[in-house]
Amino acid sequence: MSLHSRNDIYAVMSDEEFRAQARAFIEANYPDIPRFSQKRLHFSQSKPWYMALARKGWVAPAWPVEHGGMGLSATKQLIWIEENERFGAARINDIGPVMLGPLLIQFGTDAQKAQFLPKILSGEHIWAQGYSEPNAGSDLAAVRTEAVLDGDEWVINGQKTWATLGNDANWIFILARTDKSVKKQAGISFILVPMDLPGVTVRPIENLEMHDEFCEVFFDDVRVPRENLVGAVNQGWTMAKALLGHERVFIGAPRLSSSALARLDLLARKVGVADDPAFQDRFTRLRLDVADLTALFETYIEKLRHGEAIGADVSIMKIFQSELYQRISEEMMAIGGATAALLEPFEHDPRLHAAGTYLMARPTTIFGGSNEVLRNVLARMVLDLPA
Amino acid sequence: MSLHSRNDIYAVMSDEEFRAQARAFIEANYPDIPRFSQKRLHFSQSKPWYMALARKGWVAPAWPVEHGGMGLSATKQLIWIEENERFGAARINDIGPVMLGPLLIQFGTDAQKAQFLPKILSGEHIWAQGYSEPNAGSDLAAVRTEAVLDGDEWVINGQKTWATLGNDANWIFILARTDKSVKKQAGISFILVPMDLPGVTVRPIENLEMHDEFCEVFFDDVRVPRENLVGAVNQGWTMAKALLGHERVFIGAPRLSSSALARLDLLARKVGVADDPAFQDRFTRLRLDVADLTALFETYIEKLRHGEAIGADVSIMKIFQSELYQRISEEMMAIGGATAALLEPFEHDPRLHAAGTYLMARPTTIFGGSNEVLRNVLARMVLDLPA
Amino acid sequence: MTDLAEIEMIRDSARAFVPPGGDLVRIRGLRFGEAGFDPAIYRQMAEMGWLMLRLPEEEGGLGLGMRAYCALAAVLGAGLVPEPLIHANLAVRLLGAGVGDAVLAGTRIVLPAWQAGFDGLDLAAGVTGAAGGLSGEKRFVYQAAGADAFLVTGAEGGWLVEAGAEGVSLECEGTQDGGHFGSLRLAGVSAERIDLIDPAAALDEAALATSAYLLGVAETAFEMTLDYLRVRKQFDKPIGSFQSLQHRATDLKMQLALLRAGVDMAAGALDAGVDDARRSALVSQVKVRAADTAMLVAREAVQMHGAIGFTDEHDVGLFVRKAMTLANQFGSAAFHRRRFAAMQPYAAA
Amino acid sequence: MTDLAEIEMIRDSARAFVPPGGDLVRIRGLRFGEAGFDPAIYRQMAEMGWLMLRLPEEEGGLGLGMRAYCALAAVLGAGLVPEPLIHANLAVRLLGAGVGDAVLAGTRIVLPAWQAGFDGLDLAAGVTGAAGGLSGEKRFVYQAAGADAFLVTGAEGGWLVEAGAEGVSLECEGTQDGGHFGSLRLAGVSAERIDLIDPAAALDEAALATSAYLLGVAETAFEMTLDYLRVRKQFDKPIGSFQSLQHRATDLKMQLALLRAGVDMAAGALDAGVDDARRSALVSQVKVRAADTAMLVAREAVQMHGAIGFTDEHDVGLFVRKAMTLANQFGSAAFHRRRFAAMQPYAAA
Repeated sequence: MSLHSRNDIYAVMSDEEFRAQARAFIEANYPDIPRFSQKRLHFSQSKPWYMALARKGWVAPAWPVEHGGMGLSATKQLIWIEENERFGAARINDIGPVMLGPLLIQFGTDAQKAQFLPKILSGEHIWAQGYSEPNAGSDLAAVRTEAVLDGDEWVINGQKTWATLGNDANWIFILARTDKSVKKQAGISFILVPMDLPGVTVRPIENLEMHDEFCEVFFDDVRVPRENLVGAVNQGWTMAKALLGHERVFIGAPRLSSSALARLDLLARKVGVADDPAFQDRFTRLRLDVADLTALFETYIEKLRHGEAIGADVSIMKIFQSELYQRISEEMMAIGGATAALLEPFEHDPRLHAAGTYLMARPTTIFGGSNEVLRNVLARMVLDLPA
Repeated sequence: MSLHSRNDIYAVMSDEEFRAQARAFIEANYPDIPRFSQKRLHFSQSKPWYMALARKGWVAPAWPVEHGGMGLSATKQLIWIEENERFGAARINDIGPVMLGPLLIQFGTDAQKAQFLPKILSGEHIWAQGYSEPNAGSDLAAVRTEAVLDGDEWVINGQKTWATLGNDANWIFILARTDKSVKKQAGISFILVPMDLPGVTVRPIENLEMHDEFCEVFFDDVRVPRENLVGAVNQGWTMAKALLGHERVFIGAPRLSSSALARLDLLARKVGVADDPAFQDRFTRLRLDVADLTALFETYIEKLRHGEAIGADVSIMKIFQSELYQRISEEMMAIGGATAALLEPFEHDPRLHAAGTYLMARPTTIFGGSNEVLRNVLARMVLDLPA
Repeated sequence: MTDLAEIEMIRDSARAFVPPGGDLVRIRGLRFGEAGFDPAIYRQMAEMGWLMLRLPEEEGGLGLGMRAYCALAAVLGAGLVPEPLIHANLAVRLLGAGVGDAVLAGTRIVLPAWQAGFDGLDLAAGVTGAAGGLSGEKRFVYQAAGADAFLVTGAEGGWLVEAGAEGVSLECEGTQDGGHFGSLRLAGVSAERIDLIDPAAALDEAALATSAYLLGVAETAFEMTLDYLRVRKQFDKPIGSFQSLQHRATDLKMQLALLRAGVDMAAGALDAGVDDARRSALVSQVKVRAADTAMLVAREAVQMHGAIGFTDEHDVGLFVRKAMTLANQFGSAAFHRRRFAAMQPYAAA
Repeated sequence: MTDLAEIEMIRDSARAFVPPGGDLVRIRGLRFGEAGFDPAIYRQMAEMGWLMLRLPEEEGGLGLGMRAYCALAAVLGAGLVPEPLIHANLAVRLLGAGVGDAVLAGTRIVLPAWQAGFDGLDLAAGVTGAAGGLSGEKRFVYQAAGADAFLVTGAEGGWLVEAGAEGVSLECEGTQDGGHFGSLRLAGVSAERIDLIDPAAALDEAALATSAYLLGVAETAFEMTLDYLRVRKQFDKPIGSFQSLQHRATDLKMQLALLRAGVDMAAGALDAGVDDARRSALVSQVKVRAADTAMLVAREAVQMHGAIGFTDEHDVGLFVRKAMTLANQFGSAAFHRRRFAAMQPYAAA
């Protein structure tokens, strides 16, 4: 397969060669769509970029080469992220490549892999995630959406919420309750659902950025084939946790904070406080936080590189990075003067948008495990404190 | 009574007149003992000052005039504190005047008042407080020191700890368990114990300031007359809470923070960072915290002045003031450079002692109700949050 | 009437516009509309005398003190009232009774165009009134699209500029609270110079009233959050029973208590009379706490509401946006910290 | 031997001096004594080669990298070792093998007298080596009373000054950790000028090793605190089960993880070779986190221990005092923040 052999090359390429190639590719192929947007673009807008990546075979940097991924090392994945950040490239609808793909590769049947992976790579399937529910947020194991086997079909009823860009997706994977008689983590299964079926309703939710980034998804007697189950029945909780995997490292990557720091620097220059020593003192503190987070992040990347296990302590990074991101955004609000009140970027420069950064930073401490829940878990699992 | 009529004058004196008189008195009568000491002086050192106050009739600013106090308004009490602070006068052994006196005035028998109040005023009785125990700190109601009635005597066994300047005292009041069959708050009584009795042992505890400010007090079959009970049997918890009274306001007074701020200012000049704009920014933040705390404190003083009830929300001030005091002391450590490491005041000036202020600030968040427990109480009682 | 009775009266009359329990349908309806507020409601407020609050009684005003004004502003903040009362009052305060009956009656809306820079309280910059007429630019004019005229300020005084006059152009940008800022460009506009009445004091009063408004915003957001903590369950318990949230809620209460005490203290001091430096220092002290507390409460309110707090449909977001919009108005916390230190150099007690 | 094996080896040998479980009787015994440390133990440490760690192998040293040095320092910090190893190493580092065998063997103790100001890393100030001999004052010489000689630094190089030489006087003041600082006054002392080897790098290395020592101090104080949280009961529950303490403990863990990562990263970078500005920036980055984290852990350790934590008899206080003593050594966090910004001006990634 030409795709396969072509992709193998990244393993032997030096990091710097790869960086140069990534940069050149982005610059040459990024379509005429917004850069440095703080809001997630919808698929209708970002599709040309997804397609450009699909043509190049670069939709799935982390997947093994044999499944059509780039098979990048952790370091090269990071470089790829950095180069996208540097250019201000839009984030694609990446739940398929980032979340579902690796899960199917690990737990899916051969038929499932054959059916779904190529369509993620081609952009034919855009996935949404159906985890949270109105009463199962921090307490995810409390999901009540139900799937009942009726002959060869699962019949699904319930409601999911906070499905990122759910209105762009044509497929959704969900955690559904398949056994109510056991303790709550033990009765959950992982099921794939086409969103164009009768009974599936999507309601976008406007967020504080006035953006319909999140959706509620309702299931009303939705029927899917028995084979849409991934893994065994009632094994959903195990998979939900496995899904974290590498993600637990990358969700703590310093990139959101370091890019916010660059925005803070630009804004400080714009409003004329960059040379104020009191500002510089605060800015240096934030810089040092980003620098130390980067050092910590690299120790985990090093572990990934050596195939070492990642412990529960990894969520330290997610907590610190999200709160640092927020602190930087709060400093932007503090120095932004009147511009901090604006609804749209000041002078149409998305990097000068204090309020946008401030608002975009809010959910990072809530989603991906609220920082409160992560602290609970760290206290028990890492610090061995009593319940 | 000449003392009585002489003291009545404060009620009609203007605040500024009183301030002038207080200042003049301190300046004229302060004995040759240390000023601005961060460590509490022992009675052996501070006695001349106690005696000077006793001669003037100024040992008990808050007591009513008819009991030999000054009968000062809340505002004048504050002025008295401020003038002492300004001069750097040593704090006397004030558990008698500040804590026990008001309690006896409220709950004591006439015989108890006649027996004890004059001896507090004269300095003959120096009191210690016996509340905390090794396993009853934040959870004060867990006291286990026991008092059993045997004929006309209480027989006391147990151990108290954190008795401030207990090694100076000749009397101690204790919370003792007198009924083990009821729920823990309901079986506690308040008893007065001479410390020179057989079976009373005092062990000083050196604190981080290398000062034996606190003591453990052991009771081994100590026998005191039945009349040494204050209030009714098993009414001790009510009295322990009542003892707070005005104290709940004054414990949140900004004076520790404002005097620490003055020390920070002096130290900043000494080490040459006073003009650094980044320091000034941080200093101004601390100043504003002190200023706002002062504004809040004055609203409570105003309530006291109008005889209004003080609610549970008053402990907001204690939390904020103690943590502010600590933050100021931490800034002293941060700017103090090498001087911050010193055991004794730099250049023998007690006001330049970063480490001393830092250490003295530590227990303020622990004693007088730990800030954690106070926050629990506020959450339930003031914010009405669920248990 | 005693001061306290006056304050109670104005608070009660304000509550008529801000129903308890917070019916925010009106507020939502006005968001991102052209004027950003309701001129009819504005007129009703004017009928309450709210545009002549600070005018002396002998000039036909209510002659109320800052304590009454702050009491009003706090109630308006609690209800997120979008009508630019504080701004309109600033114009009246600068111009005095000569501003005209239509303005005081709310049928003619005059808003101040005083700001040119990003931050601070400098009303002199941005425009010049040279021979060829008034020229230059004022920015960040709050709710400008609803104004009939602007009180443009400069180093030498002010100018009353009709919104539709020759050489005047206005460009508006939305603000987070659903209102907007106008950029007012003036190219040789003919207008007569007017003396402004004690502009430094007037701006300080607007900053203090804004602090009180922010207090109302923050207190209400806090109450909403407490309500949510009491009922929202996760892990089979109300989340308000979790100690870490209890402690953080206590910290918010602490800041709110400090802010309320500061507003009361500063308003009382201004009413009692203080010199200029002390007045500015006190106002700066309060504005710092107001901006910081409103932003602190806003971010904790979102966090404690969890994902739902990040949706526009939940009302807590309205309070967050209002805090974001007003925190830096009439000087940011950073500006006021510097001014406080300058106006009142430290001297140990 | 591989780098990692070297590091493991030195860590193991260090642990022989710092028994696990922390027997702090020796530490308490030495507190506030004249020398502040035990010269016999110091000699044993020298016998391990710990004074020639950084001397190149070709000069008879161990030629170890900063990673090994930091691993050693962290273990010493965990045990609160009072022997001035980092300071003595700084003298050796500045003088090279020419310092003499007695020094390397620990039988002659040379400590650097480099500091004159309150803060920073300026080794030039305080003394001048004019015609009449060496004169001036160096201050804050750690554990000075135990030194046989001082390496006095100045703008033109260094001078080796015997403690008992004519014109030398030493006055000592206690430090919180039970050691002391000496003020070294020199009045026309005759001493020969010596070239110092790369003094800026040497001071950076001392600052980094001090950061590693502080890491050991803070980690151990944290472990002690966790142990206490697990067993101490109030309200019939272990206090470590209270969520607010759990969350605060998590925050300490977070800072410790950042500090450890920073120490490892900077030591690795120095071993790999970086230019002077980058070296200083990295060291400053780490020293900031080390000082701030040690002080944060110290104060939370006292708070979480409650009243007992404020007693001198509880061991947690020893860690608090060590943090207080070392936080500002070789530059405070404030100094290093400024230096970081100066050495590595911000450029967006």
